[in-house]
Amino acid sequence: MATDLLARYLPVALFAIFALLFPVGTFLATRFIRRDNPTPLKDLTYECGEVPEGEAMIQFHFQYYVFAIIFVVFDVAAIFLLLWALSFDATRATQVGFAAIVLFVAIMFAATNYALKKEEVLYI
Amino acid sequence: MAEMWINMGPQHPMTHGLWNLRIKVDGETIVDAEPEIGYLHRGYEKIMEVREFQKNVVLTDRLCYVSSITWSHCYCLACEELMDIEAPPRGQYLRVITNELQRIASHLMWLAAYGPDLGLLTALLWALRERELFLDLLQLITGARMNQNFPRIGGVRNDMPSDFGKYCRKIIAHFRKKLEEHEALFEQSKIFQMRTIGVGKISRQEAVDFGVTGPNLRATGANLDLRKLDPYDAYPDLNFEPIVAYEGDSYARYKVRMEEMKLSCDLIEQALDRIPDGPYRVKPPRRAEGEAFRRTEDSRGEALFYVIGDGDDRPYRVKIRSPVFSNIFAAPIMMRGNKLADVVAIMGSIDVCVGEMDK
Amino acid sequence: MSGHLIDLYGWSGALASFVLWLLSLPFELLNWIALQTGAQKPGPLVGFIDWLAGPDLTALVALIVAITIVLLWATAFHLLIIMWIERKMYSRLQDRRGIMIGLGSVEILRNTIGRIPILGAPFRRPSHLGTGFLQTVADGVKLFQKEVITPEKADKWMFHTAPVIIAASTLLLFVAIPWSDGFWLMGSIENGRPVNPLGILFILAAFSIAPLGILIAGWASNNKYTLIGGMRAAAQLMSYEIPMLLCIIALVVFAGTLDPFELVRKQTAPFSLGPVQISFLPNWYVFNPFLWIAFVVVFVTVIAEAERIPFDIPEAEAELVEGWTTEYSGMRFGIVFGFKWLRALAGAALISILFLGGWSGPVFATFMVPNMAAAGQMYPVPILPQEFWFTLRIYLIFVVFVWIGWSVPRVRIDQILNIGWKRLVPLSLLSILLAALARGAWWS
Amino acid sequence: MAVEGETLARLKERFGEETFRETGIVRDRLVKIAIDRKDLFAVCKFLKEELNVEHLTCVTAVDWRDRFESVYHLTSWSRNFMVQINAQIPHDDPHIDSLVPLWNGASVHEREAYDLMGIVYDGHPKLERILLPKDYGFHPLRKEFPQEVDRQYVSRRKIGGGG
Amino acid sequence: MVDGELVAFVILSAIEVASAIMVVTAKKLVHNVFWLAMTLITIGGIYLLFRAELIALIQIIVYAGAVPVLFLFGIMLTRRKIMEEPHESE
Repeated sequence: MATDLLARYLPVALFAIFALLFPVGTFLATRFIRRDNPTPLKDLTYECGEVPEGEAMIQFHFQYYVFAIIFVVFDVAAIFLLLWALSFDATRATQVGFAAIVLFVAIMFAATNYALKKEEVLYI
Repeated sequence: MAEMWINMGPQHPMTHGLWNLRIKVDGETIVDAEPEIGYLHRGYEKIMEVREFQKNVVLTDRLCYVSSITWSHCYCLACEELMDIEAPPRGQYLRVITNELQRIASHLMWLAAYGPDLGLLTALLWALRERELFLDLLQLITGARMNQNFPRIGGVRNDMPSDFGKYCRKIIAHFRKKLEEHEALFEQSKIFQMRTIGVGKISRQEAVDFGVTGPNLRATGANLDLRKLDPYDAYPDLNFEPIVAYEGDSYARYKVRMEEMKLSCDLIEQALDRIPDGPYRVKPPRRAEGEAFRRTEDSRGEALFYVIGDGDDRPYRVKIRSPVFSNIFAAPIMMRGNKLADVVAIMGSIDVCVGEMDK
Repeated sequence: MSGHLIDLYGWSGALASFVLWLLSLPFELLNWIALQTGAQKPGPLVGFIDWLAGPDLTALVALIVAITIVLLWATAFHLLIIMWIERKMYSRLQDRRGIMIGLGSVEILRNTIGRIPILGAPFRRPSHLGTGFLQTVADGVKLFQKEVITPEKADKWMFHTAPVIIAASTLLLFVAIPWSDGFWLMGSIENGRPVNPLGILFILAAFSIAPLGILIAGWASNNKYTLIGGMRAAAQLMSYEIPMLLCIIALVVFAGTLDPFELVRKQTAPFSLGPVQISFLPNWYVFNPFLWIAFVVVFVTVIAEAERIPFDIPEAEAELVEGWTTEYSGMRFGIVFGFKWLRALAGAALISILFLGGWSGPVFATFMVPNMAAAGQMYPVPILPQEFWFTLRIYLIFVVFVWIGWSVPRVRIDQILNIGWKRLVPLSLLSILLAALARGAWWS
Repeated sequence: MAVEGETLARLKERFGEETFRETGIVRDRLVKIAIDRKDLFAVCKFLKEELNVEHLTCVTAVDWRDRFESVYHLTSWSRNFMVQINAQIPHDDPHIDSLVPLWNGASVHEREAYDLMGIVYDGHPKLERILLPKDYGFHPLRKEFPQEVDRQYVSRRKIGGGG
Repeated sequence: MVDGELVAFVILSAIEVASAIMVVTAKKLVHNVFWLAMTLITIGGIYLLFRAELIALIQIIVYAGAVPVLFLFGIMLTRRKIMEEPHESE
């Protein structure tokens, strides 16, 4: 099993190298075909034909930060659920175990609702 | 938190033409907006001062390429007022017919632009497909598809072909069926309702205060249609009720324009029924003195031409009042507090035509 | 013309033999040293030559060939076809013919092959009667030649790194997607069957890297549109990962595995759901009433992960010009833009493996082919290969994507996030509960 | 006839005959008055608040060589009549009160008149050029601003020398 | 014969150590996050060498996919002066 695991991931490692080389190689290859003629006006940041005012790399009031936090929490919770689901055995399922999962999902559900409610308050 | 100004335009997919909407955003919420126009200014009012009255019709045709007849029509009305003449009845009916055809074509162009604004490119192709029919009709009667140069001071350029009425009725019947498809494409889509209902609200008070006219004003519940209030040409003879919606949001503006297309179909059919025989044009005088103005219900709102003559064969001063010029500066009111993505849903529903706005 | 060809052959032949001679020089030198020192052959060289001829290198070369085949299969073959399907399909929805440039539009081909009496007939067609299949190739070639503009204010290093991350993570999806029982890269054979215990999880992991690249691309361009577009894209992609993961958990409760091969094997059997047995229906999970919610949610999330139209707000060309790809030009734009279709392709494959029976299909007839491994033996191969059925499913799912995408407007970003968190997440939690209830509490 | 007559009567009653250089009913539902620039704001305020003139259709600036005129077209939606006000401005001192405090819609039209004719509207919150570039030095609609050709008219007779 | 596993381990840990150093030394915060992501991905690879496949994949899903994005979102909310070199305009 152990050697099999790495044998299974050898194509993945090689493929990852290929996948990295594919865009890099394409970008390099275009260098020989295309003709670059940069001008200061062309290299200006695109702002619909106007001279850009101010910079984009500023403190940006991004209103979806809460979603990012919930996302991380949910990601971890979903991994727990995945482990549970992978080892789910219908023949050995007990009512206590089932109740535990229902409780877990209910807590997740309630927590999301609370967070989203809070988010609506914090929003803007 | 840092607020930043974003330029939307002049080279931006949202601006159908050359203008710039500067938006101040805080994150994704719009704090303020400021239209910046003039990229297409061609000095119409100055140019018109050195051309004869009749020749300016060609110029006014090019004010807005999607509704050229309504513009030259308004100019001709103002000049007729100045010269104290009136078009003969048949000419008046022909003007009504071409005006309404042009209005449908213009609204279809708006619909075609509104779809891609919301990410629905299919609507563009469908609406342009239907617009072709009306361009064909206009070509049949005027000979051109885009800058028809059809109205004249004192009437219209030529009579309509004998079989025009037949084709017209056929196409309108076909169009009525197609319009149902369009409504299904837009209104039955939950996403379209999510994007437009409650977005870009403007109250009737504010709309009137900012000089908003046309379908945008009627979407706020004001029953104000110049075809009814200040009737010109053959409109007093026709039976119709202006279209009104009450919400004042993007969906209401959409709804008003869709209903107006149906109304225009009705008007064309009525005008075809009642069109009298006779001359279609009188000869206008070459010179004129005094001042006069006329306003018409353009497809985008209240269009006004104010013409001053000083006894020469050229106008001394011409003033063009474009509805979009006023409407667009009411957009910041509609935008404040909405999301960045709503800009397109709002600006698209206002129906901007840069040519007539920048003169 | 012909003289030129012969000349070219002469030159290339001479060049090739010269290069070969140059390459052989070091070995000649080693041989010469070895002969001078009196030994028969230097030790390291023996090992090297043995290694050259040994099974390790052969396996490596075979693997590289296989990887190349998979890469070409995904990018050159399927990518071109689904781009063509999309363009033709939405043209049909819009009452027009769409791209129609054909081979006959290429002047050289029309003048050469087109002159051949019967064979050249397709090349003589006027340009508006072609299928337009080569249009995407032409677009690619055009992008290849385009200038790459790097904005002056951009963070150059990150600006050029970000598309590599996005492209590499997108390509990495395809290492874990098997195309049939025999056409796969990642996995091993146990008891004569291919297995890859955590294949689906690997696909999800590859999906989850892209938001980082998109966010960095949007930031590095130092442009307001790209910054907002990148943030939206990241927020949307990660928001929709959660329902996808949760729905796959609901599926796992029924299937008990994350192995794509095992999943397809289970779905090949006749339909059985507890006491219900239907012999003529395959056991696809889409037929399982307890997984219907999960199927719908996964379908929606895949559309969002592939940034297709109802959820293509990150790009949102109407208000953010081109979203986070605004500043990219030339082939960098081509890569980040074209690989969105690859993500849709991978998503369609994922749906197909999870719910629609993967590559299983009816076997109409088989024919015997000799077994390479064991000489003299024959084994049966179906006339319509499994790859055909898999590709068919992928294309059909993709057609549904196109159908949905071109008949609805775009959803606003806060609405997208609300749909994701307030609708899809509760629905997927519900679907986990349903699955667990059905499997655990009801039948046991 | 009722609306126009009543409007004129109430205006005269409020401001007196001498305020108006010219009054008249041009056509149905259209009243024309000519006033001096100092009375403009008071008259408009009266029109808006007492006579329900809600809508400012447009502001036109006219260069009469010896004087400027700022022409206002006002519409009452609710009572359906129009008022045209010609306010005279001396040529050497082109200033007039802004109507933005009464109608926000006046803002763009006054900016346009400032841009093209150079009339300064006092009290305008943001009197900038609107159509022309910000650094443009002229007001092109004035009569002294030269047009490229005096008369854009080439007859067939002039080209072909006859016929 | 060189052990392929050892080679992989050396390469991965070299990348990891180098990225970890870059996390600390890079000037712009967004670069730091990028290098952090690189570090976390290579740690995933090292987990794989320990035959912990599930942990490796979870490492990539949670730490390489979610955490850097969270950090980036947080950084976008920070004041500009922390984010890069001091700039006089604000």
